[in-house]
Amino acid sequence: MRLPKPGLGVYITAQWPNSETFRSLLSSLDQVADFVEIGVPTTNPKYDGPFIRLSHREAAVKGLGALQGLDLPKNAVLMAYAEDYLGKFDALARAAAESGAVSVLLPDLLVDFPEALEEYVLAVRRNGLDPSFFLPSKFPYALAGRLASYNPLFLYIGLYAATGIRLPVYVERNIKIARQYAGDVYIVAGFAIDSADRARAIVGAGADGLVVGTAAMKILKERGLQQTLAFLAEIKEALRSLNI
Amino acid sequence: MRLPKPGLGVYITAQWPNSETFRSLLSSLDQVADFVEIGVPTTNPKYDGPFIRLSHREAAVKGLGALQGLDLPKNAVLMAYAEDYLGKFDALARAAAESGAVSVLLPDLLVDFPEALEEYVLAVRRNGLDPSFFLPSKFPYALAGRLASYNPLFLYIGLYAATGIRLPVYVERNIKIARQYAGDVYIVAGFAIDSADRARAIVGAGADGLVVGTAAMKILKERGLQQTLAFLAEIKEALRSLNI
Amino acid sequence: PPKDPDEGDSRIALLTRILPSALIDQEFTAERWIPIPGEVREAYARVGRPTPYRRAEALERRLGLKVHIYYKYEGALPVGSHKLNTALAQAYYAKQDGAEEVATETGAGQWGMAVSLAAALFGLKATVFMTRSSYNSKRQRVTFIRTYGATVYPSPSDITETGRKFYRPDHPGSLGIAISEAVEYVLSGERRRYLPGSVLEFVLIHQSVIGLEAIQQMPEEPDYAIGCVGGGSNFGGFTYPMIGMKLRGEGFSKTKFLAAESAAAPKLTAGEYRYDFPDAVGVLPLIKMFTLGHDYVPPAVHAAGLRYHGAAPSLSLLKRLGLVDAVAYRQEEVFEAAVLFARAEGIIPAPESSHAIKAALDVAKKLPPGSVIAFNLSGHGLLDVDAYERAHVA
Amino acid sequence: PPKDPDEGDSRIALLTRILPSALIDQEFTAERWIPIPGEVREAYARVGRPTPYRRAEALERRLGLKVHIYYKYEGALPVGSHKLNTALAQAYYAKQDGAEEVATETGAGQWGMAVSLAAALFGLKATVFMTRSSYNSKRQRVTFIRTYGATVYPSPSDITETGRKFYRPDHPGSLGIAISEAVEYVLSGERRRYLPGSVLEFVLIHQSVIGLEAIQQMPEEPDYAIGCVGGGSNFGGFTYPMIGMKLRGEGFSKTKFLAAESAAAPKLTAGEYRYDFPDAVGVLPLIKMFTLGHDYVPPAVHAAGLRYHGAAPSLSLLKRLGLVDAVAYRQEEVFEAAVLFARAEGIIPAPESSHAIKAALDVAKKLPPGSVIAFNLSGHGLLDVDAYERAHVA
Repeated sequence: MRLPKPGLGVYITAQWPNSETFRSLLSSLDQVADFVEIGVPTTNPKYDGPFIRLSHREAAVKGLGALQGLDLPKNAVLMAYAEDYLGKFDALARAAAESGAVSVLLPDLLVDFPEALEEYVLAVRRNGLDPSFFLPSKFPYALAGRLASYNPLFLYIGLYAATGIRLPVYVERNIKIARQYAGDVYIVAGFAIDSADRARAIVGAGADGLVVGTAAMKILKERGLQQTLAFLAEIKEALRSLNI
Repeated sequence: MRLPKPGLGVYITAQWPNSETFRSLLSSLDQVADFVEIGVPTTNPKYDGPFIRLSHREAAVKGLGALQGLDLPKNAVLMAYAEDYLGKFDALARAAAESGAVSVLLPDLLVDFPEALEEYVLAVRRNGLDPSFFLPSKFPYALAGRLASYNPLFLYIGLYAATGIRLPVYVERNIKIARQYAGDVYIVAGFAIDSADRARAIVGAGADGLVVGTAAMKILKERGLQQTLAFLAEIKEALRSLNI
Repeated sequence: PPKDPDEGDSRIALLTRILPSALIDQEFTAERWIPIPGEVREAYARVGRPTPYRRAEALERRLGLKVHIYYKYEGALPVGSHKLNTALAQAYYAKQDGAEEVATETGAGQWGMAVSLAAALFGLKATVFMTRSSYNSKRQRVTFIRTYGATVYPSPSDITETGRKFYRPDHPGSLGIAISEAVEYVLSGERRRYLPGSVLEFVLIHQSVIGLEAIQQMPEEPDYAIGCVGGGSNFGGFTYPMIGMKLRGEGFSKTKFLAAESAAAPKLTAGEYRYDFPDAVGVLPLIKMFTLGHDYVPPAVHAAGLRYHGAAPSLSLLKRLGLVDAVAYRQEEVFEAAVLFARAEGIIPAPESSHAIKAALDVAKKLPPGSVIAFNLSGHGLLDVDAYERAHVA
Repeated sequence: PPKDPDEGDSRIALLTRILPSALIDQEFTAERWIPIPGEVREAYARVGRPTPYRRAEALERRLGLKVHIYYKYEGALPVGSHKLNTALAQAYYAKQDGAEEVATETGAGQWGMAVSLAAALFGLKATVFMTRSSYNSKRQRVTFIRTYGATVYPSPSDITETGRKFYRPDHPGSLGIAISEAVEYVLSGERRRYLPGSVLEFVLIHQSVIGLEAIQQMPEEPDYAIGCVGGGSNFGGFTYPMIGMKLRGEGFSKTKFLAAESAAAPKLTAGEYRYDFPDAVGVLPLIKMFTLGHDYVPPAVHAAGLRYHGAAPSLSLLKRLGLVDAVAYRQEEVFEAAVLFARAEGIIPAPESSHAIKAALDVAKKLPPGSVIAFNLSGHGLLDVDAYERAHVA
């Protein structure tokens, strides 16, 4: 399957800030988002920044149980830490497929368990899903090419060190370089994208899509669903105006 | 005037070891020596080695008085330290001329009183003598040329640091170099020449003449006049056999 | 990538407030090549770069082996070690950020000297927090840090809150406390930046000038490239350019890479590969590396620079992937190698760098005639007289 | 030429029994050029010759003058000073003589380190008599002399008759006693040679490698060539090749030569030109030189290497002839210059060499824009921490 270009993705931790608000958001996202990334709550959200980290802590149910009874929108991708599912990738992929997701992103897979790459790909394919890969912005060029050869749903480039924390990194340059080595693969960029301007810059640099997480979740928590959707719509509009 | 080539010179301190022996030696030297160097006894024979130094100490009369009543052989050169005659070069040269010497050699002139060079040359010329110059084996090349321009009786190259003390110095090389820079000037080499072989080597290297001092004086003191003359004759014969 | 610990404030966010911004960019850049700014190149030239790459022929003769041994000599830099390479770059970037002062921590004082000189060359003030035990025993480096115009405090000091918390007159101090003091000092004033001496990727990037020069200077590709490992910056600086070429198929296809560490802190040979704090107290983000634990207390050894508990993340990864081998040595055998080298080649090697010498000697004995070894002599030992003195006595 | 004193045994004759014979030949050679033997050339290359010749651009900028300042850096040698140049040559010639051991005296230890390393490189034993006060205060050099494999005794020692004559536990020693001990040691054994560190002409000849290299490296001829003077070996080594060319009309026609000495031992500016012993006790032949008297006791200053009472005969003659000027500096002003240089150029200069820096700064201030100064930085100060420490405290 293919995601639209440019594509706006929204990240939210499952069942956060509570089951009701979460479901409301999910059902509204179709209006503004091209895909959604659902965080499977975990006790150890190691690559997340403070805000999303807190969302995992606040989630009442941890693990795949948090997906129970959910009606995921189209183009939903689960985000889970490989560490929690080592040796159980198949069960994870099956649960994802059953809940209607199209892929499972394991952000720590290549960093911490590179030896489990093949097992992961086999598990998601076996369950009718596409693989997706996470790469930090400093990545071996050869690895990007190898990942592209798996024909994944996307390569997710983490622009900074952790979600929601902006650093003085020239991310546009990094996206351009990723583009050179990833071939035609759909590139998603994420981490600390908090405005229409940032979104425009990132897609302008060559990303096919981007994910907004912390910024939207903060608005959801502090100012409610409508403001969140309005914020996302603004970004969506900014991307549309790029005419890519 | 000109000295014969190759020329054998003999050094002896005036009135040493005693007046009688000294006179006997002087009167016999014509048989074996081409020229003679007479040391004017001094209290500070600074460039001499231990043996000649002792001869100065043993000399009963110091200074020009030691020349009184002497009948010098042909080609006699006085050796005195400039230090003892500063400002009195004229008197020194006059005394030398009166005693029948043809030159006065001041071994410390260029080392310690280079500024007195012109005064020395004028003084000896004024008294009908030729100048002679002493150079250490390490000498400024330009100086050798300048001295040659005074048309001296000879340039005396001190092969080592002091009379009578042999050092491991490649003296033949030094003589050759002096030859290059001294032009046609008669080059005398001296210090620690104590055998026919050494004498041959030194003249072979380009010296026009050489002076034997300590070695002959030691024989004179220990074994007497005849042995001394025999020793000198041996050296003279060695030089003659070179056929220069 | 670095990560934050479970609890407490984001250490990653802290970086943006203390580090020169260009360094953070370099830490996360996707670029293979980062141009060396003109001013840094000029500074490198002025302090003696390129450093020599020499063949240790006399050492070869003493070994009686037909193995060619080469070494890159970073001790030729005026502070006597490779640390200056990154200090100059970091000071430059701090100045670009508008900083007027830099601060750092130092143990034995190599890093403190390098930062002090770099600051002097770029017209910046420098403040150094030096572990109190070293402050008392490494008087040479304290003196020369001052000569370069820097201010040096024994840590724990009484000028930061952290320092005052730990302060006792007899407290020996620790690198962790000193780091915390330096960071607090930077945060508590205007136009200050913190400069870290090892482990971080941008440090290794700056040090790669060593290997890039060496590649140009090498008359023959080595069968072994060797360096000692404290945090990994001299090893990485020397070998990464070669490893890169090997991985890209551009050369060094037969070259093996060997890291020599101290048996007093054998993270690569005996550590765990996991996330850990780079500093003892935990003010910096966690990094994934071979580690003995950030609270590991190594025995006292001469090679103070090798007592670090972890190895740079990229080096740890290369070790894990089998691209780099590691070996640990006891200081007695290292000292023997140091003396042999000094008597053959003339240079008194730093105790740290002597681990690379020891590894080179061991490898040389096993290789067939005609083989080639290259190692990085990361510093001289003229300021490590206490180490040599104790070793002679022992 | 050297001469013997009025009384006592011939010191000149003694030379043949203690010095390598080739050195005596060199002392009296008429040759302008003496080829450097292949093995010595190889040793020079191995220890880092040619040494750098650099422009001190940052120093120029700090001075705010448009004068070009260059320096030749002999501290790049592994012992940290120019002394190694002659030590290597002398050790080589000692070995050529069949010697198995060399001995010498040392004050601050630079010469002792140089001889120890040279002996190690040529496979000779080395024995060093070090004045007891330095032996106690310059522990670094004692340690590194041992690292190079040499035996070092505090002088007066109990292993020579001379030493025993003077021995008391609190005797500070003197260079004169140490020389006597070294000479006695050489005479009392087989296959031993004595190696002198300065003053003698062959030492200056060996050091001329500094100036010969510098001439090749100079992008422009200097208006001033400057060096510090202890006995004269680094000054002569740096300047004589230029002075020779000037006298022969081959270049350097406008160059002036300036010797910077310590006000603690101002022989060139305040000494007499006369015969004197090069050593305090009078075991060596008299030489004609500017001298403060061989029994002159200089005040304690950091620049131990400049405390010598006389200047090499050839240098003294050049000074007398007006071909070399001299200036004397107090250590406080010298130290200021040293710190300025360290902060601008990165190198911690030796207290001795800092006199040349001070002279260069002073001359620079008087010269018109576009002028060129070259000085010899004869050593680094990393082993002179005591001097820097005291200076900071003062």
